[in-house]
Amino acid sequence: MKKKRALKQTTKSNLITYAMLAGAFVLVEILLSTGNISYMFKGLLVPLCYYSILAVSLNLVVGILGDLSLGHAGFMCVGAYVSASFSVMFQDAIPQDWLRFLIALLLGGLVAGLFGLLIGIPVLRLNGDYLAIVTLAFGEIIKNIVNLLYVGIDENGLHVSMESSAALNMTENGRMIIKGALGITGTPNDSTFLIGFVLLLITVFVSLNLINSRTGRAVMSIRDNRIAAESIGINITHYKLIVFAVSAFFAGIAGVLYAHNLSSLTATTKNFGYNMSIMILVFVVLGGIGSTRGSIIAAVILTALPEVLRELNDYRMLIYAVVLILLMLANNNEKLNHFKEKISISNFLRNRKNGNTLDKEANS
Amino acid sequence: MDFLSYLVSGISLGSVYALIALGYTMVYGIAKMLNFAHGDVIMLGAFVIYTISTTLGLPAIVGVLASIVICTIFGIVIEKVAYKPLRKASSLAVLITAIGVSYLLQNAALLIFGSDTKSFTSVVTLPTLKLFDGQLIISGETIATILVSVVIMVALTLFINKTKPGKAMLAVSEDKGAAQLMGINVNRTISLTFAIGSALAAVAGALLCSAYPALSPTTGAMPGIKAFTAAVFGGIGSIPGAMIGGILLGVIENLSKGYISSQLSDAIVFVVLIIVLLVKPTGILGKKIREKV
Amino acid sequence: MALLEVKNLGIQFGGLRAVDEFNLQIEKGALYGLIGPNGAGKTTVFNMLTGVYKPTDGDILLDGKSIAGKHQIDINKMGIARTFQNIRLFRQMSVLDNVKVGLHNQIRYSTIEGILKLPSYFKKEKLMNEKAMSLLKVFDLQDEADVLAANLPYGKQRKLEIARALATNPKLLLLDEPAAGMNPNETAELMETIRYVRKEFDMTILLIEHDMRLVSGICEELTVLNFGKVLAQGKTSEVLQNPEVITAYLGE
Amino acid sequence: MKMKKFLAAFLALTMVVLCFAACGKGDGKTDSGEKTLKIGFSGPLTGNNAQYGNGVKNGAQLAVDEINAAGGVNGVKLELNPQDDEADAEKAKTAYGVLKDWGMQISLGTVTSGACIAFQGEAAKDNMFVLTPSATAVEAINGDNAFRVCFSDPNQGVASADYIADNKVASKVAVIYDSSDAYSSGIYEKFTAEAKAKGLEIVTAQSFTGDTKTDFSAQLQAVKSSGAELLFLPIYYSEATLILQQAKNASVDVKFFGCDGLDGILNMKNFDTTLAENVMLLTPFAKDAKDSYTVNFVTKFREKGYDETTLNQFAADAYDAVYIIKAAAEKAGINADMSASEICDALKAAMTQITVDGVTGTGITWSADGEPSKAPKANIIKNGSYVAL
Repeated sequence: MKKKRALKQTTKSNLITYAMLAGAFVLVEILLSTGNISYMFKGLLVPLCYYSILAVSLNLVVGILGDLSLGHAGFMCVGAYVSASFSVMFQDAIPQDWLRFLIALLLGGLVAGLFGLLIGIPVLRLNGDYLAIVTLAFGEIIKNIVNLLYVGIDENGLHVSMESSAALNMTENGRMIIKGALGITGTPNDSTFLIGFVLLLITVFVSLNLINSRTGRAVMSIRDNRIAAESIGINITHYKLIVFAVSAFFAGIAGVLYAHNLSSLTATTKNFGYNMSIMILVFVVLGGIGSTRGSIIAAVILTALPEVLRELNDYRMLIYAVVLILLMLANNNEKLNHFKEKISISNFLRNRKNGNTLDKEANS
Repeated sequence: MDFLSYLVSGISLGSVYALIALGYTMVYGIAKMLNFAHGDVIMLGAFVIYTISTTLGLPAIVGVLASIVICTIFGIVIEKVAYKPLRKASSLAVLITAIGVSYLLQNAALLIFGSDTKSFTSVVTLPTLKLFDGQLIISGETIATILVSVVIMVALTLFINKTKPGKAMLAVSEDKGAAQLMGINVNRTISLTFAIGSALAAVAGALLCSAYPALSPTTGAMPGIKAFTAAVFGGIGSIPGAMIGGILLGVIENLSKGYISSQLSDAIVFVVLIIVLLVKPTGILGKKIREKV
Repeated sequence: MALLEVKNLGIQFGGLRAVDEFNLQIEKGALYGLIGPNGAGKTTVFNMLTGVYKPTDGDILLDGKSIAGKHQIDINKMGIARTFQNIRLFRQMSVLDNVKVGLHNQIRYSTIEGILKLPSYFKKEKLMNEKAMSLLKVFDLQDEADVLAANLPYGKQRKLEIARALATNPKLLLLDEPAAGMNPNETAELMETIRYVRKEFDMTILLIEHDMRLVSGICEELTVLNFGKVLAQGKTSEVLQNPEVITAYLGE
Repeated sequence: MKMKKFLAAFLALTMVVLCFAACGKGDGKTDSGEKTLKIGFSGPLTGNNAQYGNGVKNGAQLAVDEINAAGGVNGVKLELNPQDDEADAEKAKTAYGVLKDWGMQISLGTVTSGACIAFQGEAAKDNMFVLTPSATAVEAINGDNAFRVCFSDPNQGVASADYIADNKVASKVAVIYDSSDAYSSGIYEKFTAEAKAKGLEIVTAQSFTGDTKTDFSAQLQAVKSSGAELLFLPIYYSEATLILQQAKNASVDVKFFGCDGLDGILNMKNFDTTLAENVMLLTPFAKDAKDSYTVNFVTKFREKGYDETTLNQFAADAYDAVYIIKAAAEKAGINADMSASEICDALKAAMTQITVDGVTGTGITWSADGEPSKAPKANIIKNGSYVAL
């Protein structure tokens, strides 16, 4: 009897997440079709999708694997640059927008995933603070290199240089794809809300199913106690790699959406650097570490709210910082936790029935 | 001569890293936490000096002393308010809090002092050394930084090994629980560590901004991360290690700027960090820590 | 042939010889005790048996195959499971999930099957749930299946750790101070459970324990370790009357 | 409980959505009900480049106030709406949406290049007229709806190389540029190409990145060893101050030459301006210049009490931009009832026909591709102020 209930609880929580997404989608579609929507919000629809994807995918590393990655924006950067280069290169060769974008998505995601594996391999031996600093370093290296990259194409094929566009030695008909710090311009605007939403749905689907599977349990066991996990035969390397790759794949997908939402793509500290990684981390932390649904809600609110309250822009980062600290202090405050448990009605009811019951929130 | 010149400027940069790394390594060794905000305390210290010496026009020494006092107070307050309640929390929670503190300091400085870069007046009055007919130039700031780093390193080593509070720090770094049982006030010891670490940050801020006189709210961020790299390089928790790691890192950075690519020097520094962590995660002088099973 | 055969096992930490010339033979189905004063090297022996530490000398044979120096994961797969002196549960996971992780290498499906929720996922999950619940029943934990492991009372946490170890389907179960921190009633109950496990699962058990009532109550054979060396070895009743053992250990 | 949580989350989302929907569309009227011409732009009003964005904001506002006081454009008052984009492309795109909701009819684009490309991407779709005061990247004005006031990066690079070669300032040139910055590396590229064409020898090209902009000793050592006579610095002034200081310490004895990014160097707080003595720079605006346009602009700017640090070339460009729009609008006969697209069609035709005198140049004309044609202004710093060369 019990196990049925357990299953049901998780399923119910997941269903709520899907229902929330569906509700939001329907609401937006109604607003769009009745024209009751501002241009600003229209412009925010795609960013809301990719920020949610970023938050959900980082939650896999931070919330489920329990490692702090400060290089998430680096994977996004890889996805964005790879896919934008592809789209610019094949803009004429593949006239079907949907086909080109589909390939761009897969390409961006897979290359980012590959980077996730590459970074995962050295990272596996490290824990905690060291891992955080190494992922930060990786993110910075990616940004650093991307800013030096000159790529052009002519009838002789692809030219790559780390020096300058002149060093590419292209013929007259050559076309620049990546222009160093100037980045990529003229990326087709293929990202739409529908595509973004479907991709978010896929991310959530994969993420939730992963968490509630054999793999997810193995990953969480590593998070909770590495030594015990090894003692029962869990291959830590293997599962860390899976999580890093999956998380990076979706960060790459978010990067593709990002790149195809704007006409210009440059790698700055703000969009692909440390600052962005921290912002995604804030989404995850604010949403409740480990909670997929919370990550999405936090990403949406924290992306939308500053746009509504533009006057507060000066104070935004300050407020984020304070929120981070206060949340961490509140989460780890025994008195407060005790108080929360006390006032929680559901806990009260459940406690009366069968003792302290598992809060399934972590799996939602 | 080029090589010597790169080497000297590398040592100069490295000695600043070393000075910052000393604070990092102390806090990490004893409180077992990566104090992300350390770099921002440096920035704070530099702004204190700037405000007192440049805006108010008081002598530089007053600025430096005030900076040390204010940074020390900040260090203790940050520890009390943000880190102490998390002693028993996961390292993830502590790290996120530290990032929060770092952001808080940066953005508070941005609001108070503005985003424009300020030119910092050097607090060092030593003359510049010119060797080989002016081919090789060693600035007064470099000499001062190296001297101060060495003095601090020696003083710290003596303090930790010879004094009672220093020994208490050693004990806390080995085993908090056992230290407590021995009658050591763990909280006070950790507070003291943060106080010393922050005072060092103030000194580092004064010298960093004297050597590279541009001051903005993000001044401390990059040197902070690099100095952490240096601390890891030298072996986290080891005081001479921080010194060696810092200088090596500065030399590597400048030589790669000179001979490989000035654009890739950051990437190279971080690659060094990754390689060190992979090959010898304990750094050059670090001790191996075995997790108790 | 003995299930576990340890020959001249030794390990050196820097200048310290933590365990030296350690020999042990455990027959299949035995309930064997490893005792000794604090710091005698008992847990170090466990750590070598399970691959946490690599021994510097000697050999360990499980079912005739050498496992010395192998990785923890492989050793677990070959048939040794353990519990820990300081309980190591997956605290943020449910009691049921703790056992299901233990079944990780017993009932398998791929990550892709899990993500896509293919029919095999449902089939295997059902199997896992049944298996895990039956294990929980053994330890009378079935009513707490949904509870977070961290929220279990102490005694039940110890039991859950044993259940998790059993889920990996070991040939040899190592229990590191299973009765630590238990009151006499709980200890008595635990003794019953250990006996039951041995019978029900046909299990060979090696345990470290300080509680002499438990040791003398259920262990048939004992090895006494002192300063990393074997002090005495043999039938429980004989060993416990050995004067050297009494002075070194019980006399304290 | 779960349902409650879900409901709460859903309500929160709904509120956000409704909030957006509610801030709806503008109706093209001011508070007093009078119709105005709505000019919008975005720029970095907060964050690290806030001086540039606020320069544009203040300069443009000054021009708008002057024009309105004098009766407006074709009798219609102007209204300015600045939005913050933190020099970020993504934020600039959102800002465009905000401005469109407000009812923007004419745009000053954005202040910085990367943001402007994204902004212009949207503006081109709507056929919205864009005249950016300061976005220097070539692609920033892709599309026939966009024009600019400043020189493009290539133009600055070319003009600098031409100036150095034509006036025989030096023949051996070294460069230090910021490889992580679009502006800096853009100028560097064209400068190198033009320098070669003009027979200048680039003896060394050194670079740095946004993360390593404090220690230039290695780069300066390379410059010193290369035997360069002149060091070209297509960078912003805050890094330039460090380079000047470190060059002095390391006894690097060369001439210094920069572009408009160096403007502001004399205003940097606590900077020892003697270090900048004899630095040459091509900048469209020098606040100590004695021509009547500049004197008038600087006096009025100060009278308004704007922050002195925002009295920079960005402010001058923006001030001119508003007057250029006025000139073009009067030529094309724009009125407030026209839609943004109609205004754009009329303005882009008028832009190629007008000639404008302003703070940043005299006799400025535009080609259909949006680039201005004006003479570069070379200055040299003497006794802590600009002197025209």
